[in-house]
Amino acid sequence: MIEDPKAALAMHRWMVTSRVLDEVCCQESAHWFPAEGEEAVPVGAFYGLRPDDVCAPAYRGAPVVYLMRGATLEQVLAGALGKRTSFARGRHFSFTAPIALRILPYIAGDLGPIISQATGTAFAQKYRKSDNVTVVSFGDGTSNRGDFHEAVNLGAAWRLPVVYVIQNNHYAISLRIEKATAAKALVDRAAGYGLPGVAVDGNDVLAVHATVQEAVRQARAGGGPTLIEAETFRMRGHFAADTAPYRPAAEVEEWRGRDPIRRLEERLAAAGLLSAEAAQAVWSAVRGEVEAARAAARQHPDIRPTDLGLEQMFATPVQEARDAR
Amino acid sequence: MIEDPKAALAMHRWMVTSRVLDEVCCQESAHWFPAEGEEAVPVGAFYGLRPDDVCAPAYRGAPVVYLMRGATLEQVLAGALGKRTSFARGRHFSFTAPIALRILPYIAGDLGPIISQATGTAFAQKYRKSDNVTVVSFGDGTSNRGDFHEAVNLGAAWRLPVVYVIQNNHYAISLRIEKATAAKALVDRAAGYGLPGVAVDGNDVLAVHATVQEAVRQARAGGGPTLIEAETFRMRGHFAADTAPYRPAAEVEEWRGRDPIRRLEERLAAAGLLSAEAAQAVWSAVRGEVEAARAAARQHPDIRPTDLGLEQMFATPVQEARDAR
Amino acid sequence: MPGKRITFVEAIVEAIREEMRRDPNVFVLGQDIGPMGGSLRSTFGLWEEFGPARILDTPISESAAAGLCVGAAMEGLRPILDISFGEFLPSAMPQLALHAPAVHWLTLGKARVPLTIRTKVGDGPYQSHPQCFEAWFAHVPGLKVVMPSTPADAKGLMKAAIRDDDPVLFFEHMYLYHGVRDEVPEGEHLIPIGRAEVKRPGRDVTVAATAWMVHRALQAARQLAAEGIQVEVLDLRTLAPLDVPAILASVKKTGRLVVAHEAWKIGGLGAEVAATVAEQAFGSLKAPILRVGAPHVPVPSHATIRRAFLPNAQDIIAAVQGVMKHA
Amino acid sequence: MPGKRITFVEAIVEAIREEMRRDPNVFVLGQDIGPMGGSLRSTFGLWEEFGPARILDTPISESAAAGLCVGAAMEGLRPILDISFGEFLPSAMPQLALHAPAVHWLTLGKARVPLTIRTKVGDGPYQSHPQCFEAWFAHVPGLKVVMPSTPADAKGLMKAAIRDDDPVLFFEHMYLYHGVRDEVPEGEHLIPIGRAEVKRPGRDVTVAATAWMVHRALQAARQLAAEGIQVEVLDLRTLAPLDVPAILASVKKTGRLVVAHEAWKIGGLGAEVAATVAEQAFGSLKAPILRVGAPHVPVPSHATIRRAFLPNAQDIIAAVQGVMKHA
Ligand SMILES: Cc1ncc(C[n+]2csc(CCOP(=O)(O)OP(=O)(O)O)c2C)c(N)n1
Ligand SMILES: Cc1ncc(C[n+]2csc(CCOP(=O)(O)OP(=O)(O)O)c2C)c(N)n1
Ligand SMILES: [Mg+2]
Ligand SMILES: [Mg+2]
Repeated sequence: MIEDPKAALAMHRWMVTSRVLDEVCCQESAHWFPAEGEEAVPVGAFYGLRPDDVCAPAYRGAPVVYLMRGATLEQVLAGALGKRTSFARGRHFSFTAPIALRILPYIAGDLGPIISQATGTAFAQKYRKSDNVTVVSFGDGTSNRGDFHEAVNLGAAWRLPVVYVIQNNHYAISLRIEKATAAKALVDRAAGYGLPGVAVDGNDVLAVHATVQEAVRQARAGGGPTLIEAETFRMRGHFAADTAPYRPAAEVEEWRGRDPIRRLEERLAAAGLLSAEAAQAVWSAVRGEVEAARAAARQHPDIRPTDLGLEQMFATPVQEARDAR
Repeated sequence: MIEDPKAALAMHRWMVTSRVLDEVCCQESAHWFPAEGEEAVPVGAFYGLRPDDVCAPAYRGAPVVYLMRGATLEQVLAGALGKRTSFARGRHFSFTAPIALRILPYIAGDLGPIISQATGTAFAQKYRKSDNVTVVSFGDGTSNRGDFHEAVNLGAAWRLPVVYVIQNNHYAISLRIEKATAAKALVDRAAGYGLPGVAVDGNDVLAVHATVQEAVRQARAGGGPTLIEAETFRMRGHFAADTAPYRPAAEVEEWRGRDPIRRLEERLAAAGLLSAEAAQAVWSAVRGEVEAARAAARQHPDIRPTDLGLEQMFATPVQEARDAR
Repeated sequence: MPGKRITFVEAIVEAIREEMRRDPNVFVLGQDIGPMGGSLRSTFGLWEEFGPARILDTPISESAAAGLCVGAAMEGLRPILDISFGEFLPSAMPQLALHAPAVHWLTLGKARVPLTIRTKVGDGPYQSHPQCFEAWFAHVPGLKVVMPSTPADAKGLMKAAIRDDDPVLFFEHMYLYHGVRDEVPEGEHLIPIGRAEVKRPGRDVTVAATAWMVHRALQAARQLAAEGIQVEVLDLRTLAPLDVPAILASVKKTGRLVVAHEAWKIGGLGAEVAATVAEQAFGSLKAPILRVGAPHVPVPSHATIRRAFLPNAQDIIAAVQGVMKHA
Repeated sequence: MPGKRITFVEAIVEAIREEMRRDPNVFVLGQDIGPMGGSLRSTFGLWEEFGPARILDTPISESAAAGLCVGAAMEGLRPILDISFGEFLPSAMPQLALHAPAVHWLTLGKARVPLTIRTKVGDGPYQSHPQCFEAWFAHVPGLKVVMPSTPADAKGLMKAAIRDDDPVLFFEHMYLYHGVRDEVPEGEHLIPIGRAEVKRPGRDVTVAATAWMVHRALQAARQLAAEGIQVEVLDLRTLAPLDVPAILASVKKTGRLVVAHEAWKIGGLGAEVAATVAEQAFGSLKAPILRVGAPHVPVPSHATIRRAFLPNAQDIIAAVQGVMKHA
């Protein structure tokens, strides 16, 4: 049974959008990090949050979260194309987030620190006595950083309104998670911090959504954080140009059978909510939108050498203090 | 029943030595970190290892481990007195370890890194296909550092011959462990790394010893690491001069009833292995030894300004390469 | 404003107290800063006034604490992070050197990190964790770095740091902590970040110094005055961004420069000061630029070798005499 | 020794391969260095030859990996730690800046840390994680820091680093990685740590440079030769300890100095070079010392602003022309 058909159909469309956008961005940039096969995690985890909640999606698959929060396809494509209209105006990777939509940006290139920062936005939410929450997701590999340990422990000790989602796609670049840890499941780490841990099928968007929403309710009610492990699979290489020769093809094929979009389409069809034709129509509509956005983004202005932004280094300029000498 | 009376009596004497040494060192140095009440952990965990195993005891209570490995009381006291004969010749705190006894020194003052370093000595032991092991202990507070997470996870993933012992004395300076983590028990963190976790009464030296020895056997046999949590209590302040006004006196008194030395003495007495008089004799003998060592250490030469050791900065001097120009 | 004689750390705590009363978004987190009152009394009395909601004891998790501050600051709070000792800064290095400083620039000014990080460095009676890493942070774009030498400056700079919308790293010297006492203006007393100050004027040679070395430089200046050498002591106060105009103005007047800090000489901040002058005031220089700093070994624990390690007034005197040889 | 033309990274891998064949205590650990062959092929072919016992893929745990190396090195192994990119050095900062460097001194020489840490920095086609933090590490007593500019130097310095009994931080510039090809001596070819090299002699001005900027300096020198200016290009190669004698010798000859690196100018290694010269060769200086380095913003991603950010041959030419104005 599908409890909320409207939400399910919306999430279907977002997953399709993520998939199509990804394909196009991989064509445009060899450095793009494809999320094919993992769409159920960003879509399920971040769908349905309030506009004033804070989101910190894992870099892989993050763009669909920007879209769900109100960014346009054209803006995201402008990022992939390296246009002046990209969120960080070329200062950082195209996936740096639109902060105005209450999405935490990837400030630097090292993985891990964002988990603490998301714990900090949750701290601010609690400090202000709001009922907002922060949802942060990150990869299996990233969960082996010290940042994960310190941040999740602190979030749990202070009962902050944050949901930690591990997007376990089985790989950190070339390293299988089984080689990176002897833990049976990453969610087993929850007990060590004293917060609830929930494992969920990361290729079932409705399950991901329900699980995260339950954790969000708890966090809003002052019940503290939850650690969620969503198991999924990275279908492509680490970046667009990576052919991933370091791993067995059979494994990839096995996971192809669990494609999260097809699985949702089958459920929607079985529930009589989306016929094969209607599904097809979604795909073509999205393809059309993405192509139109790509064409439009191509016309965006290029980054200029003067965009380096030396003058934007400080929020409080020092010169004024000096001039007052 | 006491399985190995000889070992039990030896550990008794080491605990008494630790206690008496501590008192004397607290008199000598306001910066000494007293281990009163926690002796069962360093003694039980590090007693009975092979001379060629590697030890990395927690800084609190470490000196008795140096003694068990062959250092003399006079050497340890020379450290507390800041004499030239201290292990690091005044370059670092007096508790810096004698490396020749295969004890890892505290290289810098930040807590945590030694857990990774001990994982590294275990790596070397495995790399060389020896059957040596490394035992490392550290405080409850230190287990909230990222270092703990990364190191224990790596040690478990690579099945290294290392035993991780958390000396949980309930406090990190003024912060109770319950405020530092929401975990029910720190040993619950083991599951998240896929290694066995064992909780042990840290005021029962025989239990600590048996638990660590079992883990050591497993590690020697190639069975990988174990995480052990030994629950004990810091009876005094963080350092000698700290009166610890930040915590309830009742709690301290409660734990005084669980004194590890008295508990062992009671068991030894019940087993007919150590009469009250014999126990008293141990105390006086140890007091005599420690006082004699203090008197002797007082005669040791003072540190000289030229001991700064500029010339010892590099193991491979650069000048030679330059001169060969 | 009327002043009262208080110590360096009392001045800092007073600044924090006033700012916390003024702005409910200001809060402090760190280790043992609550009921214990901070290591070396760094937050003495604050917990009693502001309670556990605004004075937060953290676990030993410097990296998470720093990251929490970055996130909270991006949400509009104004955290003060008490990193007990400078030796623990490396434990939070990614947040401090890569993340906090880049936010404003990266987000095209849409987000900011009004974060004050305070930490104790340098020699002093406590004799632990004294490493002076300020040069690392002065190299990082987006950070402001201050290092006062007097209680009054400490108060004024702490208030300025808390009100500043950028991350400010505030170094508190442990020798000064309880060791110097000063008339400190009560209430609204701010020292602008980015301004050095001439602590003693002189026409023969400029000694640019930081923190405790300012006092050693003053001591040296008094001794040298007896020899007829007029030393100008310039307290850098802010290390990033450096007050280049003030440095150049002083050297253009004196023609000679000695830089003195407690950090290692090699790669220390003195190199940047010297290089700036060798670049921008070369024509005014009558003598080599000498640097006084620690020799290239880790900071030792024991008092005897610590004394051998630390630069002192005698070293400054020797350097000044050295540059005075050049007419 | 006969040589063959190989790239910068091939030269480094060859050095590691030879040292691993020579000494069973040498092993490599890092991320994606096994079956994948290393990021940007940093360990290409090594896993096939030496297998998983000596080429170890670690989880994303830079700090534990570094600490493991320190412990293993104290036990007599000779680890090579492959930190994929310089941007991740801060993640291992305590081990790299506080622990590894202090062991030999702290233990009165009884223990040592023969550890080589290699990492990729700088601009290049990959365009990610290019931060140049070498100045931080040159400030830390006990570390050796090298940064070669040619395949032959890279091979010789990597072999020297692996045989060195101290921690050596080895910076590999990403532009050079696959971008320069050179005759590299096979087999026993060592470049001593601590020695700079004149890459092009000249009598008018010294340009002291590192890594990719050495090539830009050579390009500048060729252009300036047409104007009759003879530039001496000094490749620093080792940044800690600096080859002060070589720097002074060159400046004493030319009387003019420009320092060029890709790192931020403020607080960069150029400051130390300039300050050393302003201190020890002041009498030979005919002109201000100019520094060429990056402006004080984080390294941007996009090629267009990256170009605006990076110092280039034109900047060096302008600096040289600037110092040549002074007779
Ligand atoms: C601290 C740090 N170390 C290494 C890297 C290089 N790196 C970039 S992506 C990646 C893999 C991340 O794995 P995971 O967290 O599982 O996310 P996924 O790529 O699978 O989505 C690595 C190692 C990094 N960015 N930061
Ligand atoms: C990284 C770091 N942060 C803070 C400190 C300051 N510090 C010294 S001892 C201590 C408490 C340690 O607690 P725990 O690990 O439980 O050991 P215990 O003192 O209880 O034996 C702290 C916080 C430190 N040494 N290193
Ligand atoms: Mg992954
Ligand atoms: Mg403790």
